Amino acid sequence: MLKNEIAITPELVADLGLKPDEYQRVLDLIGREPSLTELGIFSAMWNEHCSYKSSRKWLRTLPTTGPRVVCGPGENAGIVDIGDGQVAVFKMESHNHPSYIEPYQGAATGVGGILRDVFTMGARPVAALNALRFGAPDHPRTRHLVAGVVAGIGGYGNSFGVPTVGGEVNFHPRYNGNCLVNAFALGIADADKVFYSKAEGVGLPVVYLGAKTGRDGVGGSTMASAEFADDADEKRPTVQVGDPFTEKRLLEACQELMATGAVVAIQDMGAAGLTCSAVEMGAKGDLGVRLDLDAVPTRETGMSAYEMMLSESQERMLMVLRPEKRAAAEAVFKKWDLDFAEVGQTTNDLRFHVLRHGEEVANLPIKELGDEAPEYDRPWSELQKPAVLAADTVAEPADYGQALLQLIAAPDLCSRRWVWEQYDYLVQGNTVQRPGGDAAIIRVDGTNKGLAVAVDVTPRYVEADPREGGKQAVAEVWRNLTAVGAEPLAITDNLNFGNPEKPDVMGQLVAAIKGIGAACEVLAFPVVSGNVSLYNETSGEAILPTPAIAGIGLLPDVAQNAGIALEDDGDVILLAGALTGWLGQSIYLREIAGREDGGPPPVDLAAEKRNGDAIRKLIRAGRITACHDISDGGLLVALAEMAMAGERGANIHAPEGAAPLHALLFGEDQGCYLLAVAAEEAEAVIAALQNDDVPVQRLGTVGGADLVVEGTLAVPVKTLRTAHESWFPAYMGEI
Amino acid sequence: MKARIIVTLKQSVLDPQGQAIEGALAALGFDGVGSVRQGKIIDIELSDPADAETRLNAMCEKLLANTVIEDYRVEMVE
Amino acid sequence: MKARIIVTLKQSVLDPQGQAIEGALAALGFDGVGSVRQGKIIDIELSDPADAETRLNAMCEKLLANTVIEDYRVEMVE
Amino acid sequence: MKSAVILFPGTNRERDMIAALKKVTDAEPAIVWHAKTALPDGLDLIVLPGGFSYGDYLRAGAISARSPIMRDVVHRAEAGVPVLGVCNGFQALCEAGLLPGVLMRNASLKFVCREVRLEIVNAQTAFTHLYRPSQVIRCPVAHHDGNYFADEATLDRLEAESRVVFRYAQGSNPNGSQRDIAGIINEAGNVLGMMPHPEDLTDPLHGSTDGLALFQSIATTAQEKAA
Ligand SMILES: Nc1ncnc2c1ncn2[C@@H]1O[C@H](COP(=O)(O)OP(=O)(O)O)[C@@H](O)[C@H]1O
Ligand SMILES: [Mg+2]
Repeated sequence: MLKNEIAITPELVADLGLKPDEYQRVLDLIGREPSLTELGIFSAMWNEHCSYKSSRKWLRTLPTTGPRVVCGPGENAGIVDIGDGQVAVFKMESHNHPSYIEPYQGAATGVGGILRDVFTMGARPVAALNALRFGAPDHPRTRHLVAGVVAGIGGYGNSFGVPTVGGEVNFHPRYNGNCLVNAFALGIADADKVFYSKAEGVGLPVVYLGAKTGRDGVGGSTMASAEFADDADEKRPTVQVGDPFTEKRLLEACQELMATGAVVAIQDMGAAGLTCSAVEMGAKGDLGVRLDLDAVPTRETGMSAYEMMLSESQERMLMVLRPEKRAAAEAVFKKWDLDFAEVGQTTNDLRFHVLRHGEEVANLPIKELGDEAPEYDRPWSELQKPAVLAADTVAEPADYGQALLQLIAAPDLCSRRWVWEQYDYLVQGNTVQRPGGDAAIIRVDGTNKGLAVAVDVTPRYVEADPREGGKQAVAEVWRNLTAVGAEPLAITDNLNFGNPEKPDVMGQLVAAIKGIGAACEVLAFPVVSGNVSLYNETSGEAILPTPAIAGIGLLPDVAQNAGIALEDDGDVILLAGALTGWLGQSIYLREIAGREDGGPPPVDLAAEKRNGDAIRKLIRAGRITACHDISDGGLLVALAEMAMAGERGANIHAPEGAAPLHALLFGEDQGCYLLAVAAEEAEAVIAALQNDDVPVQRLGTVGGADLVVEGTLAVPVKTLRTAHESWFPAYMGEI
Repeated sequence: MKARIIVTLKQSVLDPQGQAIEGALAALGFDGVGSVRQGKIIDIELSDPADAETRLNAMCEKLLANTVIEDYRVEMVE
Repeated sequence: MKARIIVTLKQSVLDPQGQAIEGALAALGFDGVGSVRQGKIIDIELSDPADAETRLNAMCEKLLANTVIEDYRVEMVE
Repeated sequence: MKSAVILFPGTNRERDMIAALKKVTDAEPAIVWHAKTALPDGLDLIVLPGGFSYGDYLRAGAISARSPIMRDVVHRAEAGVPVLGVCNGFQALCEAGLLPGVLMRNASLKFVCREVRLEIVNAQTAFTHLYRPSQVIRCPVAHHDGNYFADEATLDRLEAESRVVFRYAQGSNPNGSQRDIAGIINEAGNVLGMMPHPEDLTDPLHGSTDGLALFQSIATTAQEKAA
């Protein structure tokens, strides 16, 4: 066992991730040398993950309020009002590093963690998303990571019983050494049955629930090196293993328990489980907490206080219960065969006391643990804006048909069916739009309402221009929600960046947050929760800056939605939005012209809002038969996706615009949508759009078996489908 | 020739599967069952006995065992 | 005391996992790998050694093996 | 119609099933916890819904098949009460010995969620008489262990006795199941197990309501019996 009275050396302090000045702060705060357990507690509370010490200053600038916001950042998940006394509870979180080490378990426990964040608040999870970034397809580790991560997400979510309805997958060499696994969960609760982590009342039982504590994840640092451990092998840091079966029981038990009125406060145990959960409950409630670790259910013998306080064992919760309901609460947990143990009490002394074998191993001021965490204003550099790429400097493809086939079969644009078919996207019976469209839609159980969910970011845009890229990510989510007919309500963000101690990387983070904030402001799309993952670097090379944005939208009548599939021959195809032929940072530029340069397409936020609001009105009036926004790959790829989804062709003429044809067809202009409308509606829809000042042009009609751009290309939709569907299974060695 | 590879979870790694089996045995009335851990065996036939042990170890490292959480042992059967 | 239960698929039963491993080993360049079959082991600690063998056999019959498709063997470890 | 849905720890498609039953029978099914030893009286249908009971640990459906409530399920089945097992429920019925064979890991070794073309091979059972013979519907599957296996003699017998009720239509087999079997019935014709999810095909918002006929078949059979 690790002894608590071990000498605190500078090496140990560094090992636990505390900088010398941070350690000095600890000494100043408590006026003595900390015990090992105390040092562990500080290292957990003050690390980047818990304290947001590098990003907090900038996160504060994000818009977090709005008429629908019930609870913004700071709790386990954000909460927005969805009417009829119901709220949506959602959040996204990264599990990047664990997934790189052990892709199946890393991804699985990532899903488990985010589900817990949502049901801790009293909500029943109803949808999950996942945003994944992997290295180059030909990098030796990539295939293994893809296989493991996807299986892990499915393995956990499917068993738990939440439909995984969407996500993103990108490949880029800059993720060779650091894959990204961002998991999102959405739950629904009654507004008057939401639970928070703030404890209230002195002398109340603090109860531990769920799975037993092991050494999982303890000592991610080199803590277990020989000089501390008599038995190095025993103390080896271990990978967390997820148990969706226990999590599912924990969900049901929590829901039953919450219904009994026994719960005063509840907090799931995520990173640095017992430490963060206990401190948070106490500090938020202006209370002290006393924990007796001897009462904590353990799965291994001889665990030290240090190990128990830092264990990241999964599927555990901490609650403060009303004493008179304790027996009823215990009965619920026994029914579900879960551990239930009173491990402490709330106190009135604002201290965090931890006892082990009758000895006090930690005694710290509870509020200061959080409040006094260091906050940095790290130096950051203003990044240079890339020069705008003139479209006419990029060659036209030799063969448009070939170029289209090549694009839709490219790793970043091909069908993700191989991925989502491993996810149960139907469980719960409320899935209205499945993966494959702009946003997924689930019906709110027992109502006519729907919630749409989507996650987006285009890292190559953010890399080229972090501010525009941050804006674009928010705009794209907003647009994808709009494209299915939903009113975008709010977002959660997951900011994945490199080492913030480098001014360039910090500059990316700052600029991206500014862009995100600007877009949220104009689109009235507040941030209600989020997560920051920094230090995604290997051998000095950082990932592409990847601020993933997930958003939710509301459909008052879930039947009034639009999908991307072309449904009826003879429908007229319209383009709404201004097409400029923007090729900078486009997939065409990278895949066909072999270049990655220029600035990303700028987002005109006012136009974005105007176009989207107009289109949503039309969808809700039932006047649109299909809708798809233009994103990666441009207009032609968007139309091909609509044709493939509907298994029918389309015939258009070249769009009008000032740029060369290939730029109009493959440019990635923002704020644009392709619409299909019944022929007899076409004139009226055009008039309605014009009336709302939305640029609109008629492109052609739906029908036939080929995708045709007159005078330019004609490709059978079947050929498109084969190309689109083949890359992933072939890459995974299945065909 | 035949070999058997035995893959087990490392001691400190959680074994949800073993736990569920433990619970089920107790529910079925089997008393005194302590810890249950599940692992797997992989029986392999090799056409060429040369370097069998080395090759089998390589197979374990590369594919058959997830050495982040599992230990393995190679046994020659015949 | 400790026991190990080894559960294997009957010869006549198709083994998708084994087949997949076989294919994957070949793809990794391991030559001369004939049939691969996967099975499982269940390690059990018993607090009371009395009748261990009988009780373990009963556990297998009742739960641990599906005798429609699986064979099992009980080994005493210590 | 009086129905009961059995709930095991880890069951996760009971809500879908309850919604489908309510739609067809206009009555709330009884939810029966696995640790109970007796089902309510006078049932017209017992359902084992989908999910991952006991995490699918050891073998899918193995631990739940040995739950206390299963004695009474077997007892009622023997007395002729219709029993429907979907997905994990099918796996448990096989493990409990109410249906022959076993559902092994998918040949792809991956979980698969997709719509398959499903042929109603026997449209004369109490569960399927409202379908047309050989009708092909699009029905979702979502499972990791749906690869039906039985020895050749059993398979021959199942086919000879028209006990293969559902088959994956040609080219649609998602799991390597022998003879494309998607669902089978017991000798007496009152216990049906199937991997696809008819309960997720009962609302226009699901994209089709072709799953309703299964529940309606059961309901009309129950009505006829009552009359
Ligand atoms: N990891 C994933 N899991 C589930 N669905 C995914 C995943 N990646 C992509 N998808 C789905 O594939 C479709 C296409 O994705 P994407 O090209 O990113 O859409 P968009 O350009 O509209 O944002 C979407 O419906 C998306 O939800
Ligand atoms: Mg889109």
